[in-house]
Amino acid sequence: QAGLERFNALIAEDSRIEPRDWMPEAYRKTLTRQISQHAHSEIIGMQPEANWITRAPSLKRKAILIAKVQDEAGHGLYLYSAAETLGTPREVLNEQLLSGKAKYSSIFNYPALSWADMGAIGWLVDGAAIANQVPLCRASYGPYGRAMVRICKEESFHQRQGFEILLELAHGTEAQKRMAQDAINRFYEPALMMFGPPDGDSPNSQQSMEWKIKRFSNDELRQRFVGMIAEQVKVLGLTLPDPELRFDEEAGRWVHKDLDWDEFKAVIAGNGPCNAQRLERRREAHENGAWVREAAAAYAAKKAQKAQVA
Amino acid sequence: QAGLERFNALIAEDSRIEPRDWMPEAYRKTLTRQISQHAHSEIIGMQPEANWITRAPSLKRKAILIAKVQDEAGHGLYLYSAAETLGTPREVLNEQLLSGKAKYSSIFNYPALSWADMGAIGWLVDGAAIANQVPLCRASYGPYGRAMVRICKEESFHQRQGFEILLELAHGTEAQKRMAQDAINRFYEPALMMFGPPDGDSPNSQQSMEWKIKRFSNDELRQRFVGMIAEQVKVLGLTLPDPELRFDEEAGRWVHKDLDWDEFKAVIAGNGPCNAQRLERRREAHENGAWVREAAAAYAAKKAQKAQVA
Amino acid sequence: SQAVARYAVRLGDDSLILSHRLSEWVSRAPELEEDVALGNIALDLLGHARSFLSYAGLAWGKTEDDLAYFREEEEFRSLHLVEQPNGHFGVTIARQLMVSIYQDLLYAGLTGSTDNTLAAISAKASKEVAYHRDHAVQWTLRLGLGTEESARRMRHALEILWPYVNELFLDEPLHDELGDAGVRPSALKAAWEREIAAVLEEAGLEVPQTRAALCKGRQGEHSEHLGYILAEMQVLARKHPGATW
Amino acid sequence: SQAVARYAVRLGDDSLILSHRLSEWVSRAPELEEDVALGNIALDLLGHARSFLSYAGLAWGKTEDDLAYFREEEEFRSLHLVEQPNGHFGVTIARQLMVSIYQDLLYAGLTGSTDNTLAAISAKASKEVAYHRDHAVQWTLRLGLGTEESARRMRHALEILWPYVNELFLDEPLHDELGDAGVRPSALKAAWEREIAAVLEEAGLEVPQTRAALCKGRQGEHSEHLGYILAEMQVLARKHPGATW
Repeated sequence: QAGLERFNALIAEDSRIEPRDWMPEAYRKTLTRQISQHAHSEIIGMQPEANWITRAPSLKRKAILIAKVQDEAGHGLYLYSAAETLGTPREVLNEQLLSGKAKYSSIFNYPALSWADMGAIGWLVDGAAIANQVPLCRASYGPYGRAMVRICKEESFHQRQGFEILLELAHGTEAQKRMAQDAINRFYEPALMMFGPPDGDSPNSQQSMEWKIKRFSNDELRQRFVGMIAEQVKVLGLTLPDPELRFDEEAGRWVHKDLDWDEFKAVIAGNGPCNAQRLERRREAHENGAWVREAAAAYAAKKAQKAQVA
Repeated sequence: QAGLERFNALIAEDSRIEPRDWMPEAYRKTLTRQISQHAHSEIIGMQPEANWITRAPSLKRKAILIAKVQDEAGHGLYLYSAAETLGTPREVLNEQLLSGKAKYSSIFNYPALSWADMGAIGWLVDGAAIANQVPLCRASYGPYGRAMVRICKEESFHQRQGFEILLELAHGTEAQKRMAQDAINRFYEPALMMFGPPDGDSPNSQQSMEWKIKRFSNDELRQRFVGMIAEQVKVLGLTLPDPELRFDEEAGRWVHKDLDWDEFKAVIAGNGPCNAQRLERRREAHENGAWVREAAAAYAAKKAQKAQVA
Repeated sequence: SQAVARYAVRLGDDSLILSHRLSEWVSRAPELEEDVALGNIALDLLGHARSFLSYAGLAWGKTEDDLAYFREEEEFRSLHLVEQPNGHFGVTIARQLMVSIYQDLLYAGLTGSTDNTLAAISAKASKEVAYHRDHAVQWTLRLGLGTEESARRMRHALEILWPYVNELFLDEPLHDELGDAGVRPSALKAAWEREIAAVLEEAGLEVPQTRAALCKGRQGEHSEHLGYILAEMQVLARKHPGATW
Repeated sequence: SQAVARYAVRLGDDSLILSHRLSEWVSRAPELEEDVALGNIALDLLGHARSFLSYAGLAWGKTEDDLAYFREEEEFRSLHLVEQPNGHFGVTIARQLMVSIYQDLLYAGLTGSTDNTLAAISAKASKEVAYHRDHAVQWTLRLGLGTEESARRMRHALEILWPYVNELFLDEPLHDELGDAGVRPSALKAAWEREIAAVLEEAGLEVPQTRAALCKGRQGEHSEHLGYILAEMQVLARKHPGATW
């Protein structure tokens, strides 16, 4: 078991595992699941934002939004590539998404109901994603860690843009302010739940910590994030829908209200307002595009054959 | 040639030819063409109006518009039935429409650009259609004449509704008035051209007159119609875009400006703003509905078989 | 009363939005007879919507058009099911089957409402909805038993719409206020499930197992589709505020 | 000058509306790479539209947003071709092929405009449009030479869009006023026809024979599609007049 020893040594010294290195099957499987879920989330995450592109209220905001959604498609592409280095081809991963076997971030099963949601998604959802992902830049698996570096950079940019949207609304008309507050009210809890179940209820976390894929516990990341947004919301002049939110000086950590984990589980299980819609849209795009992909493949094959003959 | 003699006698005494009667092939052909063109016009004519159903500015107007478009589908159905009594099945007629072989009223190749067009189409287009069709209620072919009686009744109703739309706009805001005048400006000439080319340039008319399918010449009907709308437009407080329009006391008929027959011919030939769109929409509906019609046919066949077995 | 008015808005909005969806079919149906039939149903539903909204408006000094054209998205009270896109003909039929069985039961119940106006509107609507139901049932049989292709499409249609069925039967505090003026949605559930199961069985189709979606249309949180529907429906009226048509 | 501003509106509107159409694809493309590519093109076109409309607005004290969000349909000057619905991917590609060959020639010409701003915007746009053109050409080859199905769809796409090509090359009195500040549309026709014929030939496709449609987009008479596009595009901005975003 020279492989295992070398693997453990690399992990211990905080070095990176690379695609050609030996790795335990469970490590490979865990990473494949995590990276592809992350990729799926980027892809499904395009939908709530695409929903507002054609209605964006200024051309500048429209341009920023298109660029953002495009970045997400780009992230999906890197991440699928990273997952492929672990041996599972993109078509298989895609099939897992379409069949409902693979998960994606549950937050995208909530609808984007107003323009302010473009702000709340950027500020809260991308914010929570970054808080989750920054530690992943040091993830033990090389291609994943490197993909995360690039992605985190772009996500920070998106988060700032989201905050700017809310800031503009918060300084706008009464209707704009209401729109912003309403979006924050709807996205606050789901965003906090993005860090996953409470530590006591998160069975896979321990192993991931040992493998240095994960670096902080769910609750640790969550309270750090909630502290950050508690400060930022003051700049907006808006509020978080959480009367219990406070900094516990003694424990040195932020305390928030109890979250509705029943809803969280229901949404993950498929009962969110948009689960069916999101998957159906993806399936539709895939099916409607089948003839295009077939044509591209046939054309490539013909060209290759011609090149060979010549 | 007892058949021909009887046919001529029936025509001479202003009686009706019925489906089982002998008739000259040319008569059958002319009528099939005319009735099916009329049917196609009803069907294609649904499109410009369907274009405004979902945007109708009041629920009452929306209800009236849906009912009107439905009536048109109904007229299409009667007329196809009348044409079928002459021996050509509906599928064949439909095929002629979709392939671009059969014509339909060229007026529907103009777009319906504003809500006021719902008024102008009702008042001018249905108005011209009625002026054309009232004499057809006495057409020598029985099923056609009878279909026209029913259709004319409904069309008069539609014309009045169109006039009411314009009347409401004409008494409305400045923007509404402008919208109404603009619609009349766009539909005036095309509506006058609905009576067909000038008498000198209408080769088929003579034979149709003899067969008592047609009762008045194109120009005769046209000047009668223009006189009617010249009076009605005063009630609206709007104008017709025709500085030359006047009643010629000596000749006892209305005189209007020269019409752009080059455009007329171009639009008939396929160059109208919407020819391609109208036919494509029809083809799309037909193709998208193929699986539905097949299912209905298969179900009917299964049911019939079951009934036989039982 | 305010409660009755709020209730009438729910009834009106469902019919208004479904009517809008059906009217999108006009001139695009698989055969002319269906242009006529779907147009007819759209027209009936629009009629019901007008009656309910006019009645509701009395409580606030509003007309049917004020309510249809000048409310914001979050003020609408429609169900997510009626907001769903038309999809192919099978999706439209599946939606019609679900809604018309529901409305058939609902209006039958409301015919006995202690509110005379609701009772009268429902009695009239009930007759028309029975025809809608019959139309949807006939097509469900044709598509379910027609060809393999049509059965496949119909199964898929039922599956993608099923998540929105649950919302049809959610009670609200409003129903307590209404008492015998309204019908408690949950009270319709058993009969609805029985009826649709019977139709699907006859059509060789199965009751889908898709999970229910958490929908809050009655609280003004709609599907992502409604915004688009309203943008189109209201565009002209809102460009000319105060105008009459 | 007024003439240059009116001209810039034409250039801006074409790109704005085509960008809108392409952005409808985002999250619906046949593969992720195309979500990225079509999004990129939509973004480039939006950039061009913003430059042209901002410049045009100077003449009337209007911003790009004033022009995009607060003009009425008849004040838009877009071509019917860019307003056409996306259809399937082949229709979108055929439209892109037609428009990007056109814009490629147009901006190459405008790079020499006597109006410095038009020349500068066009020089920048020219580089991006060359990429759009290449993208459309590559896909035309793939679809034309790929499978029987893709060739059939591509032929159909070309046929249904061809009627709107004629309008690209119609001169207006405005072009006389512009002199060497603009490019006369008719002057681009021969090169455009040569180029597209070459691409279609390489792709095993034929130049369609469909008749030209009488289009008056430049006079503000649009296809029936534009009203729907604007209803959606402008809905939010118009609900909050005077707001900033």
